[in-house]
Amino acid sequence: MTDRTRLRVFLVAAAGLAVALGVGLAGLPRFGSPASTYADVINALAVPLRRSTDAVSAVTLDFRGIDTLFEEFILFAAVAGVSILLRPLSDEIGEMPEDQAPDRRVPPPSPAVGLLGTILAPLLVVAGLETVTHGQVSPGGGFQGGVVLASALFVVYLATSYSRAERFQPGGLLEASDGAGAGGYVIVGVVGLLAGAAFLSNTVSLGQPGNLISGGTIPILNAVVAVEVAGGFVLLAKEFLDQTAVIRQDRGGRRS
Amino acid sequence: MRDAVIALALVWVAASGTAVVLTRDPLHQAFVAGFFGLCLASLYLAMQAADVALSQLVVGAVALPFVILLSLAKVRKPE
Amino acid sequence: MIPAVAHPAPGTVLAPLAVAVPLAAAAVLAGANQRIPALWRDLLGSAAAATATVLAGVVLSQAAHRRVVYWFGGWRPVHGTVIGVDYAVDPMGGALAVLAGVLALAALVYSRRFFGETGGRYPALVLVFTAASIDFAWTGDLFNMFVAFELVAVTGFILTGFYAEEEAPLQGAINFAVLNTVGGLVVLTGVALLYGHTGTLNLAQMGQTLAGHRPGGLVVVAFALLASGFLVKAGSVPWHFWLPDAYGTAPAPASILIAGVTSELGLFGLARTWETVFSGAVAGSAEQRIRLVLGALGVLTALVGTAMALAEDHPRRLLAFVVIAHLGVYLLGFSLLRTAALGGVALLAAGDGFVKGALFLAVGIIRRHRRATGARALRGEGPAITIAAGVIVLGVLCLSDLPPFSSSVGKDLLVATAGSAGPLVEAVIAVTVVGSGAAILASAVQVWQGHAVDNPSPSEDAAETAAGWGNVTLLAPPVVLLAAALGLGLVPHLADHAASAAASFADRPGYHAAVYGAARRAVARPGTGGGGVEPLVIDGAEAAASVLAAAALVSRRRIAPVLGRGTGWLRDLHRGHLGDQLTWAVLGMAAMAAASGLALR
Amino acid sequence: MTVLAFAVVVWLFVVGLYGMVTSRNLIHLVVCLSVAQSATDLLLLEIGYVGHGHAPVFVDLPKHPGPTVDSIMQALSLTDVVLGAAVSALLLALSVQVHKRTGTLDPDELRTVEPNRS
Repeated sequence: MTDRTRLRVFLVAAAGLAVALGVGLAGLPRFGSPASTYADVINALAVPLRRSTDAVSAVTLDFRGIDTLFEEFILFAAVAGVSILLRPLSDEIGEMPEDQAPDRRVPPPSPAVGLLGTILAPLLVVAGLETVTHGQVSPGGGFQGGVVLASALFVVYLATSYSRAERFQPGGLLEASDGAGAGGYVIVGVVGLLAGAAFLSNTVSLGQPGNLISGGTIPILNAVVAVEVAGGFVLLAKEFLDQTAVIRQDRGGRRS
Repeated sequence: MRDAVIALALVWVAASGTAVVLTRDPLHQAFVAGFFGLCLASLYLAMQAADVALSQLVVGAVALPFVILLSLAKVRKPE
Repeated sequence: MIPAVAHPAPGTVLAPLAVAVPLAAAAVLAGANQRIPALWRDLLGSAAAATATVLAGVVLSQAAHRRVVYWFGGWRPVHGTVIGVDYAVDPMGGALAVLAGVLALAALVYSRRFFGETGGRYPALVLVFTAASIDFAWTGDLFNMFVAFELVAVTGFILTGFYAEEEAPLQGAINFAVLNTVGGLVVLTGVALLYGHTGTLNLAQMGQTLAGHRPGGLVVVAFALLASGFLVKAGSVPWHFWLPDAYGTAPAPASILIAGVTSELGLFGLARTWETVFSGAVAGSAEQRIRLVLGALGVLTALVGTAMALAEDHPRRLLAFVVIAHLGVYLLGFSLLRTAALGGVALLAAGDGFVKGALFLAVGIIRRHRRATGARALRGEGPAITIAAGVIVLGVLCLSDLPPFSSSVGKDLLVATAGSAGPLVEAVIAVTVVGSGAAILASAVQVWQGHAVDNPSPSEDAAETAAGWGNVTLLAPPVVLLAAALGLGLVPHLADHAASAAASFADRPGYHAAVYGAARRAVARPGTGGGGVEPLVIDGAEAAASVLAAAALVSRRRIAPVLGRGTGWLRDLHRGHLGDQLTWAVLGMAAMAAASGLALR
Repeated sequence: MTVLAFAVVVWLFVVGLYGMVTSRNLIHLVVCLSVAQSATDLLLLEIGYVGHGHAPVFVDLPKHPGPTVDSIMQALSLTDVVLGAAVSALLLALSVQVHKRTGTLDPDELRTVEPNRS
């Protein structure tokens, strides 16, 4: 199709789809009216049965924990996939771009960056841990906290050692953390089985609502998710960052 | 009052979403997309979805633009 | 109203393990990556896939007597409101899980040590794909189905783009990813609409809420969205464009997963939501009309797939079009909306799934061998090549629905239940079978003679020849897969089993009762006629016609211009332009919504 | 209000698709996909929204706090956000590789999954 034809056909099709969506959405209850008893039941059960004052955490990590197990494996697959797709390929060599200028020396990390890192990283770690550990009490949880922790790790990485990347290769550790987090979720599920209950049953003592130690397996799952997400996101960013240092040689030896 | 805030945020989201699509230069788009993520997060907050707002914030306004910028850094490197 | 967090019945514990084992193994494989020796990686991966397959097989045998219902976290329904997520395994879903497990095992054995440079990540992705497929086939929850749908797509397109040194696999992966993600968004929109309407995500409760009410605009649109989303994955026209781009470029072991499992999952998703959610709300006349819509789509898909298979030179793209053509036949069979026909479709899909896997692997062996020896022609090149060629010929016969392969039983069942539509179904199947069989045979002959255009990329070559070609682990998977298709056909009373599995699949009240814990035996098995001499004659004629047509195709120089003129515009549509593919997809969704509106209201 | 809320969902979805179809750059296309994706997140939350309801967080609240917004839809939306991030990252990785191989990101120039690679 030419650009023009494609645009025309698309506009007709999109108009049709929009009308269809409109018809469908028109059948929904008015915006702002309660939709389901399912939600009412969950909202009513979260605190008494799960001692989790954040009902959303109770849903994602307990009532519908199996969804989140697969969600974690989507992240896990994405991290593995990015590593596979951005691996050093047979026709590529890894060099820092600076290496191409023979008289240029790699500058050490500037004191300013280092200082920023030393101030920022602990703050981010505290914020991340706070978000992870309070998942069952207040909004936040393993995913959000994990990303914050990842950015803390990344700040450290950038501030101290990326330009001396050869010396510090945390890849294996990050992989292990990614795998351990994802596998940990499965293990928590299997522990339920071993306790004679169902897969992903909340078999740990529940504690008091609002308390840091409450919700049974919910904080444990938040922790394993955080371990996975933190490792996975740093690994992901590292793979992309490494790409700037990868040079491809085509078959004629030309570099790009 | 809350309805007015939500309505305003909805309009903002629609406008900034459109801007993301219409910004054809990927570098500019990365920043507009970050702003769009911010708008979405505030809309979610106004709709009492703090958990989702937090996720949207870390993904849409931080992680995604960051990865886009890294990709662009690779792609834009002079041949 | 404190719900009992009940302990599950003994014996049902296997259902979650079938998913947990491959996932746990995947976490270990990717987490430890290079730190496990290659041999142990291969063993762990294969053992996990084998365990999942065996567990799925046991669950299938349990489900044959009575649906296996499993509540995650022990959350049973409270006063009719479902609060957790369940697996509700019936024989159909159980069989699909076994198929996924067997194909994953074959892929892992075949690709032993190929992908050393990526360490444990490649087998990990195959295992995650398997677990997601099993979850999709078993889950009783619509949102959980969506999550599994996405995970299947994500792992699928990563495996497709594996040869990242080359342009074509990358584009195949991008088209796969974008189209399937849009399909996923559409499915999720459908899920959201149904939740807003029924207040639940559980398939059984949803079906119960909708039953007996004439479907309103919302339900119609939700059906159209779910159907188009699932058909994107299945690869029905006009959502099929990503499929040849992906299969044509993926590594052979990944192709068999995508070809043998993904299409089936898409169709399964459509059938599952139709039978458990929507069918109760549809009256007789509306059912007639939706039958027409789906049937027309099936015929169109079968014809486009066959025509493109005939016009295609590239062996693996050709196989992809054969997959599309067969999907069209399955869709046509499903559109009859009769339980016995559904059983026939299941048998066809299972048999074809094994055979298509065997074909992809056999083509892979021949290609690899030709690269390794540098030989142009393959005549007299040793036992490995002869076996691979034998697999291709037998495979084509099997795809021709000849007895004693299982697809023959399936086809007869399908035609027998089609009623007045019988001749049409028979004709479409005949065209598909003859056309695709001829295309594969002709292509195999060309590969054999060294004329084929399918030159493996250097990188692919380096990866795949490293393992050595004469290896047992290379030859065993295609042979075993073919034997599985044959063995399935020899199971006594196969047609009856399939029909009863389909009856249980389509039994909406029974499904609901099982999910809600009411004891209920499997429904009575409907008797099936069929067999006799006449189908045998037709099948034989079809196989013969395939061979003749293949002979004609091989002397291509004479008919190629004719074929080229006839299908030139069609080939133009399949150039792999992402914008075009998206436009067609959106157009298809709008058309599906309009057609559903006309049919169901 | 109802019309506005749902219209924004349809608009975001269609505009995202429009951007993808007309895109001349894969990275731009990926971001447009994430716009269409956010339409579904928004729809889930709108369905779960309860007017004057408070968030489903029960810290420091009286025993019967009145209407609460739907926690299920928030959980689903949360899952979808994570999922979208994963898909975007993968597509960006694919785009980076495509650019390395071909020197372009324009889908128009990439229309070569050639039927004939002879």
